[in-house]
Amino acid sequence: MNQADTAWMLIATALVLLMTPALAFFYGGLVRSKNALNTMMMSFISLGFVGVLWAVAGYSLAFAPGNNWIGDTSRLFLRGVGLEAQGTIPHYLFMCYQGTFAIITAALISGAIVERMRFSAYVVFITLWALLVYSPVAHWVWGGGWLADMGALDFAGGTVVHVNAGVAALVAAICVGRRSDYRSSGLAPHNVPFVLLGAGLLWFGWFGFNAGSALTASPSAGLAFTATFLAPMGTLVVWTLLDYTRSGRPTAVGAATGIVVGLVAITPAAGFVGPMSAIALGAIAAVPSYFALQWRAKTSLDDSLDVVAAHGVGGTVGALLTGVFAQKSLNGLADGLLFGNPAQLGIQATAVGAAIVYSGAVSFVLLKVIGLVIPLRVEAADESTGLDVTQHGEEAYVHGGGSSMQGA
Amino acid sequence: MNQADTAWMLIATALVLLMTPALAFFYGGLVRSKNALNTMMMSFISLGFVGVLWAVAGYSLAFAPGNNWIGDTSRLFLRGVGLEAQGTIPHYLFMCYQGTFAIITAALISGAIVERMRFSAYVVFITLWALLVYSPVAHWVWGGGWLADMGALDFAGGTVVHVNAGVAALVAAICVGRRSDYRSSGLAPHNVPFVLLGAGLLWFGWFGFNAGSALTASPSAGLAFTATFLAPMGTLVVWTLLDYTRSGRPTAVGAATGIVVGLVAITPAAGFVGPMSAIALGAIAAVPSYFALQWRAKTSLDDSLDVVAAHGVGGTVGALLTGVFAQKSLNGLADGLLFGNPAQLGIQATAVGAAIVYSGAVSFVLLKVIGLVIPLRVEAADESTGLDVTQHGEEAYVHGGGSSMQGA
Amino acid sequence: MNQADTAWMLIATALVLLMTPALAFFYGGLVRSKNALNTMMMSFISLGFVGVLWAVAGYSLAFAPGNNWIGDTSRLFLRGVGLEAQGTIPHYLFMCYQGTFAIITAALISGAIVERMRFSAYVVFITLWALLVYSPVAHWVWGGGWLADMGALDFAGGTVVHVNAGVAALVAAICVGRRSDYRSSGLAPHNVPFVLLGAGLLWFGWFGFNAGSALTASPSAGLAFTATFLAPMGTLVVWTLLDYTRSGRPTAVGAATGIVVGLVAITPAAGFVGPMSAIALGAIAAVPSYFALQWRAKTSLDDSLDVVAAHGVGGTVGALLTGVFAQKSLNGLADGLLFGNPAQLGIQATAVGAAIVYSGAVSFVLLKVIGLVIPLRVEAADESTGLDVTQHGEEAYVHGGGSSMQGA
Amino acid sequence: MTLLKAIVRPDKVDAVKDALEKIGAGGMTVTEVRGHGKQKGHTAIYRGQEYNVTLLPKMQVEVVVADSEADAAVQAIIRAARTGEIGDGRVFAIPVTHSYKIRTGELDTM
Amino acid sequence: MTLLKAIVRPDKVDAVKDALEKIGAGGMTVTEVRGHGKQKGHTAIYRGQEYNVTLLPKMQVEVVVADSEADAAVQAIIRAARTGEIGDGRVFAIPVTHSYKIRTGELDTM
Amino acid sequence: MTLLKAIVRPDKVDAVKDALEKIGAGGMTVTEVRGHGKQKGHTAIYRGQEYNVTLLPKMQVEVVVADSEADAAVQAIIRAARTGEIGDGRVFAIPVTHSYKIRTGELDTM
Ligand SMILES: Nc1ncnc2c1ncn2[C@@H]1O[C@H](COP(=O)(O)OP(=O)(O)O)[C@@H](O)[C@H]1O
Ligand SMILES: Nc1ncnc2c1ncn2[C@@H]1O[C@H](COP(=O)(O)OP(=O)(O)O)[C@@H](O)[C@H]1O
Ligand SMILES: Nc1ncnc2c1ncn2[C@@H]1O[C@H](COP(=O)(O)OP(=O)(O)O)[C@@H](O)[C@H]1O
Repeated sequence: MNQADTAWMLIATALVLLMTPALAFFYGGLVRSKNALNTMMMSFISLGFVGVLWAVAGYSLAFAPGNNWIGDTSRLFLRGVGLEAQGTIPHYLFMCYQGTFAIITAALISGAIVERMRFSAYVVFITLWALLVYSPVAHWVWGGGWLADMGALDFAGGTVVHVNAGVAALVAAICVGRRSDYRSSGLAPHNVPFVLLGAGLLWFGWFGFNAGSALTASPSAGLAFTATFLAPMGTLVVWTLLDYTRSGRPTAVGAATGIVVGLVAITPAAGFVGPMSAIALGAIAAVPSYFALQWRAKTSLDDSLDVVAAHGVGGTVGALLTGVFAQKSLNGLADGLLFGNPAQLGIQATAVGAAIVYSGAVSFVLLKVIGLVIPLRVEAADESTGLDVTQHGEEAYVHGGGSSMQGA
Repeated sequence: MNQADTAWMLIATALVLLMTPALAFFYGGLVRSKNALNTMMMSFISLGFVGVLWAVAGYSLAFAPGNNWIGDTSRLFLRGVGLEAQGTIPHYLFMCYQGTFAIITAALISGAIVERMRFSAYVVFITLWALLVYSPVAHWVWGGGWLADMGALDFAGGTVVHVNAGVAALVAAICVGRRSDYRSSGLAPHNVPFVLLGAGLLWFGWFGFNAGSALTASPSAGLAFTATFLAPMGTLVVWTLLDYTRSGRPTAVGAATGIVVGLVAITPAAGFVGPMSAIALGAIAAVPSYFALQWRAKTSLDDSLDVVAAHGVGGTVGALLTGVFAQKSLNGLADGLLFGNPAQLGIQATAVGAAIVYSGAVSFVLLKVIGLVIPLRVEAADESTGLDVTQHGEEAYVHGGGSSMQGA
Repeated sequence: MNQADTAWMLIATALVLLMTPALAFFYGGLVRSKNALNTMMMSFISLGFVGVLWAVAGYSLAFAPGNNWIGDTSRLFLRGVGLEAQGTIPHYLFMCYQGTFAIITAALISGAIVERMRFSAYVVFITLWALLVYSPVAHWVWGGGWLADMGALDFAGGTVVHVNAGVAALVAAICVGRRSDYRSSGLAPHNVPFVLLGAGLLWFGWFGFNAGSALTASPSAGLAFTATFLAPMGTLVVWTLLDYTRSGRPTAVGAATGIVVGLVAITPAAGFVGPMSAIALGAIAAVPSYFALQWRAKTSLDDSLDVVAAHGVGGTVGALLTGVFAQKSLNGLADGLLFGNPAQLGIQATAVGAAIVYSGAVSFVLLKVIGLVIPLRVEAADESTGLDVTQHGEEAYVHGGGSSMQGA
Repeated sequence: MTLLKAIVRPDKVDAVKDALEKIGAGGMTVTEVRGHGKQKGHTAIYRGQEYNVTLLPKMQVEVVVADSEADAAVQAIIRAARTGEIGDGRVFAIPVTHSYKIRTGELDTM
Repeated sequence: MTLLKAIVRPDKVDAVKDALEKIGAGGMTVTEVRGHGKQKGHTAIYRGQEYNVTLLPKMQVEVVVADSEADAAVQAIIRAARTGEIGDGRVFAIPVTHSYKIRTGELDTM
Repeated sequence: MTLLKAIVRPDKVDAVKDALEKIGAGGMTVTEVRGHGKQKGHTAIYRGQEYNVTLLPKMQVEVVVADSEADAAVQAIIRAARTGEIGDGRVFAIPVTHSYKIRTGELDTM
């Protein structure tokens, strides 16, 4: 047991937990006010259902020894998880840290289907998804599974978290279908300051996500921290300049999105690349996500908050660039293309491909099966009224002293 | 002096400090917009008056040796408090950490009397309350007082903080009286996203509150962290299901409230119980608070933001369940009922009872005395206009460019 | 390398990074809603341009050996900055930590020129300013420059950060000129809760700023933490009482401002003074800033969000009072006036004076030169419409489902 | 028909709504407004300066009624919204020539 | 001239705007309102209590047109805003005696 | 009596209020609205797509005056709100048949 590592991982875990409420604001600000609470609840609820199931079963499937494909049931209900050290920190704490990842990964998906998915169907979906998709994929990479064996580099979850969630988001957007007023009206964000608040808190929390993935208060954590610090700065600069070049007016939603894309892209690479590589990686990653987002908006795919462009594309680009910029002299594991090891790029591509296929297929089946029992969408009239009132019985903002209400 | 412990307690103290602004948002979002700033100020002001008085006198009364009932005056103005270690961290830091508890405990009370209490009377009340109620009760449990001697378990303040504040809130709601439009109109929250923001930041800060109460970066802190992680998840699940069962629509205010209730309930137990017990404790605690809240709303008791249901009931349930779920193999101190020591439950009940009687009685006297000098309520016309304008000369939100204002 | 120090500095760096989004909310809430995003973007954009330039060149100019006046180019592009220890933490991390200071210092300036400065001119200005003003001044004090040699005490940047930014703000307010409707209409804050949120998060982050400046998890960090904890409490109490005395109504904007002023004032002193001195320093510092702010509002100087009164005056008062309250027995460096060393006050005044002259002169030249290429102000019509729409193509808040928009 | 445009205190909307329902008025439309009349306004304090806030929050209740019911509706509103203090507001009666139900497209004869 | 005051569903404003533009109406003014008519409202749940929210979000579109165009404008609004469900709203026609353009100061003859 | 309904630029409300006070108008009611007329609107950019925002923020000032004062009030409003640029807005004059003071319940004769 190392006390300094414990100190760092205590706060790192808290930081990652905070990312889920932060996501609620990032997403919640982007929707119309009649759906603000529903969108926020889609993040918050993951803290409940996915969190409890993680302790009960998810952790065991992801991190118990098992085989190359999945953990086993030896740690169901946290049997055998105690105060003893896992690595250099208390095993309990390790379990919590990993749980925060499952929670936010599931919540990320919601951005694709806000403003029309039925809340109960959504809750069932992400809960099962966390168990059946997240846990196995996490096992492949971090639990001693086949991708780890193969030498795939994924420092903090480019593949496990972002590609994984991005693909599920794509499938969900298709299965749930587009909003009935998609492309017919403006659909402008109702509260952009909330989007900025979300982005700011996400960045803050992401230091726990990436630098915490070192699991120690070590130079490796410092390296991952530095990459998490610099990469989004590079993305923000490029994103702003793209906005400026195209319209003369760099947007705040763009700045927030750019920051998140930079964070996504650096996630797999954080502890493996040097600081100048981090800036370059962040800067490069801005371009495909920027144009993916523009292009998507012209299609009929209503990935409402662009989870695919930000997390799917950003995560894929990050995972591949990890195979370009990785530097054995820094990480002790493997070099990337730029440092003479082109094979790494192939391994990275394989990992991404595996996540795409598995997450895509299982997400699709899950949604189809759930759809048999619970309609995935709300009624058309409820969609038009807004999901806050119809799914939660609340309005986000009430003015004039609630003068429209009377006790039942 | 232990550096790792110091590192952890530096950030833990900052986390607990953040809880008071977080509370400002949790409470501020729940009131009507004409009272938003007043409600928020009721939390913020505690950072000033209670904070300064803590350094001047409160710390000494709570933590200087003294006797079984109260500390002494040997540490007035922080005499003898310096860079030396208190436990394994700098004494200064220990003093700050404990100060954050006094500040937020006092601020918690405000939820019971928002939208009608006079700000000056409130400030006088909580400042004196922190000195005359909080400090002694803290001494009983953590300063070497009689409850500590008796073996009462209160890891991070279920009794000292939550029962204590909950009872004071009850007394304050009664003494100040109900809002003039209580039960006659909707009284809907004006900004539910703020409530969620508050809940999210409170959870984040609560890791400092509970895991920080280990005062070390140790397995014990890891255990407390884990409980603080899992218990609110259990509460959130149960609360949501209760909402769903009753109306088919799980509310966001309910989710935020559920999280807070789970955090309250696990507070006394955090470092004493295992993770599955934590989930169970959180899940169980949802029920009494949920129904207390429903029942209260039908009574004439205008505990406006349900401090009693959340903190009074939640804290009591948590303190008692600590006597059920505590596990000597984890905490080295005592077992609870489930582990063969039913006596602990009695001790816990005694501690809760003592806090109820003392806090209730002194709060009542304090309010009555203050009421002789300063009217506890604002004028009826000011209540109708709103306390932001009448108590603070401000409006929370101004649209249309402040076009209604002219320089005097 | 010290792991506990590393753990503390990881989180301290994240805390300071969070201060820039926090500032966005503190400032953003104070302006009118038509300029909310522009104001927030003025903080966020610093995270991009100033951040990247810091890694590329700023760090080298500030912290590479160089001479008494400025660093050298040996660390351009972070050459020679690696995983090795700088002090007791990874050099990379040290570089990030210092970068957060450059970022927020540049962003602070924006408060003086919001609601009328052209965004592109602003971005160019603060980016160059960070390189040409911030880096040298940081070198003088922390990079082994002449002020360090002289014995100037500036624990966490009273002079480097606050006086420096305050003077640049004054110059910028003059060069850009006043808002066209300054003093003709109310100019009320559009969202005071955001101001409080900003103040709360700033305080939280400031623990990283001040206690992190110890660069170790040591008693010195604990001392700085304690000062950062107590000083704003003193300021908040005095500010509230001043408000109360003058109008009977303590304002929320005042409380938020008081907290920030207290934090500014304690910044140079944090690791050098005892806790009772910290309260006194905070309490004293309230007075000049309070009245500077009142007086300024009656002049024709449109320092819109009072950067000069809060940071310029507060920073100066703090730097001077450091020369009064410093205590060698606590900091091992030097005593202040109160402890028998009046000379220190002179040294402090010299440091402040140097920053005023240098920052004032270079800021002025920079703005004049930029103004030759890009007009510093937006068009009058754009100012009247608001900068969100005209500079960023967005509105902060859209109600009624964006019903006013149609796809192009 | 007549449009009654009533400017009332924000906390009187519920009472006005109930009063109108009691006399059988079919519907109403409510808008947040700010107003200024005899009522003085209050001083606000921003960054240490006092400002005179002259436009105070009010709610505007609009209801279209048959001409024959206008008087009763006015009285109902006044009874429900009155406190007797300055700032109680006004009711303006404005002629309406036609009223259509969008749902059916028909002219409404109330 | 006639002021048409239409209360419509929030998601129908764009359609109404387009329809009015098509028939050449020169301008319009839109206000967020809350309304109550045949439509029942919904129940809201706050802290476990159910409340009946009777005033639902609507948008008010106001357009001043020449008397001769009033009928066409009413029909355009109705066609664009109708769903056939309860809650579609109303159009009220109110006489306007004068209309001025502030920019030129001239009486507007539409 | 006449209801003057003026749609003005948001930053002209104070000037209009002062102008109306100067000529002795007894009160006014202000509403946030969005409007569309000759003024083109602006383009907004959300997630990389340009949108045409055609409804721009305006303020609506409503004031009821005696018929004899209507002309003076209209002129006062126009003078205070005019910039000469497109987007200055309109003043509509609408007949008011009765006005009641809620505080006293009396018919108001202005
Ligand atoms: N002449 C007017 N035109 C338009 N609105 C008015 C007029 N007079 C009063 N009002 C509205 O009525 C509200 C209350 O009027 P006020 O004179 O303050 O109250 P009271 O009539 O009770 O003295 C004002 O805030 C304003 O919104
Ligand atoms: N008599 C009325 N006076 C003013 N507004 C009305 C009146 N009747 C209806 N409204 C407005 O029209 C909206 C829709 O009316 P409602 O009766 O619910 O729909 P529908 O007419 O389609 O049944 C209401 O919410 C209200 O704003
Ligand atoms: N026919 C109309 N009906 C209702 N409101 C109108 C009408 N014409 C203009 N307006 C209102 O007046 C505002 C300004 O009109 P606009 O034509 O842009 O300015 P200008 O008349 O100065 O060219 C519009 O935004 C709208 O709110």
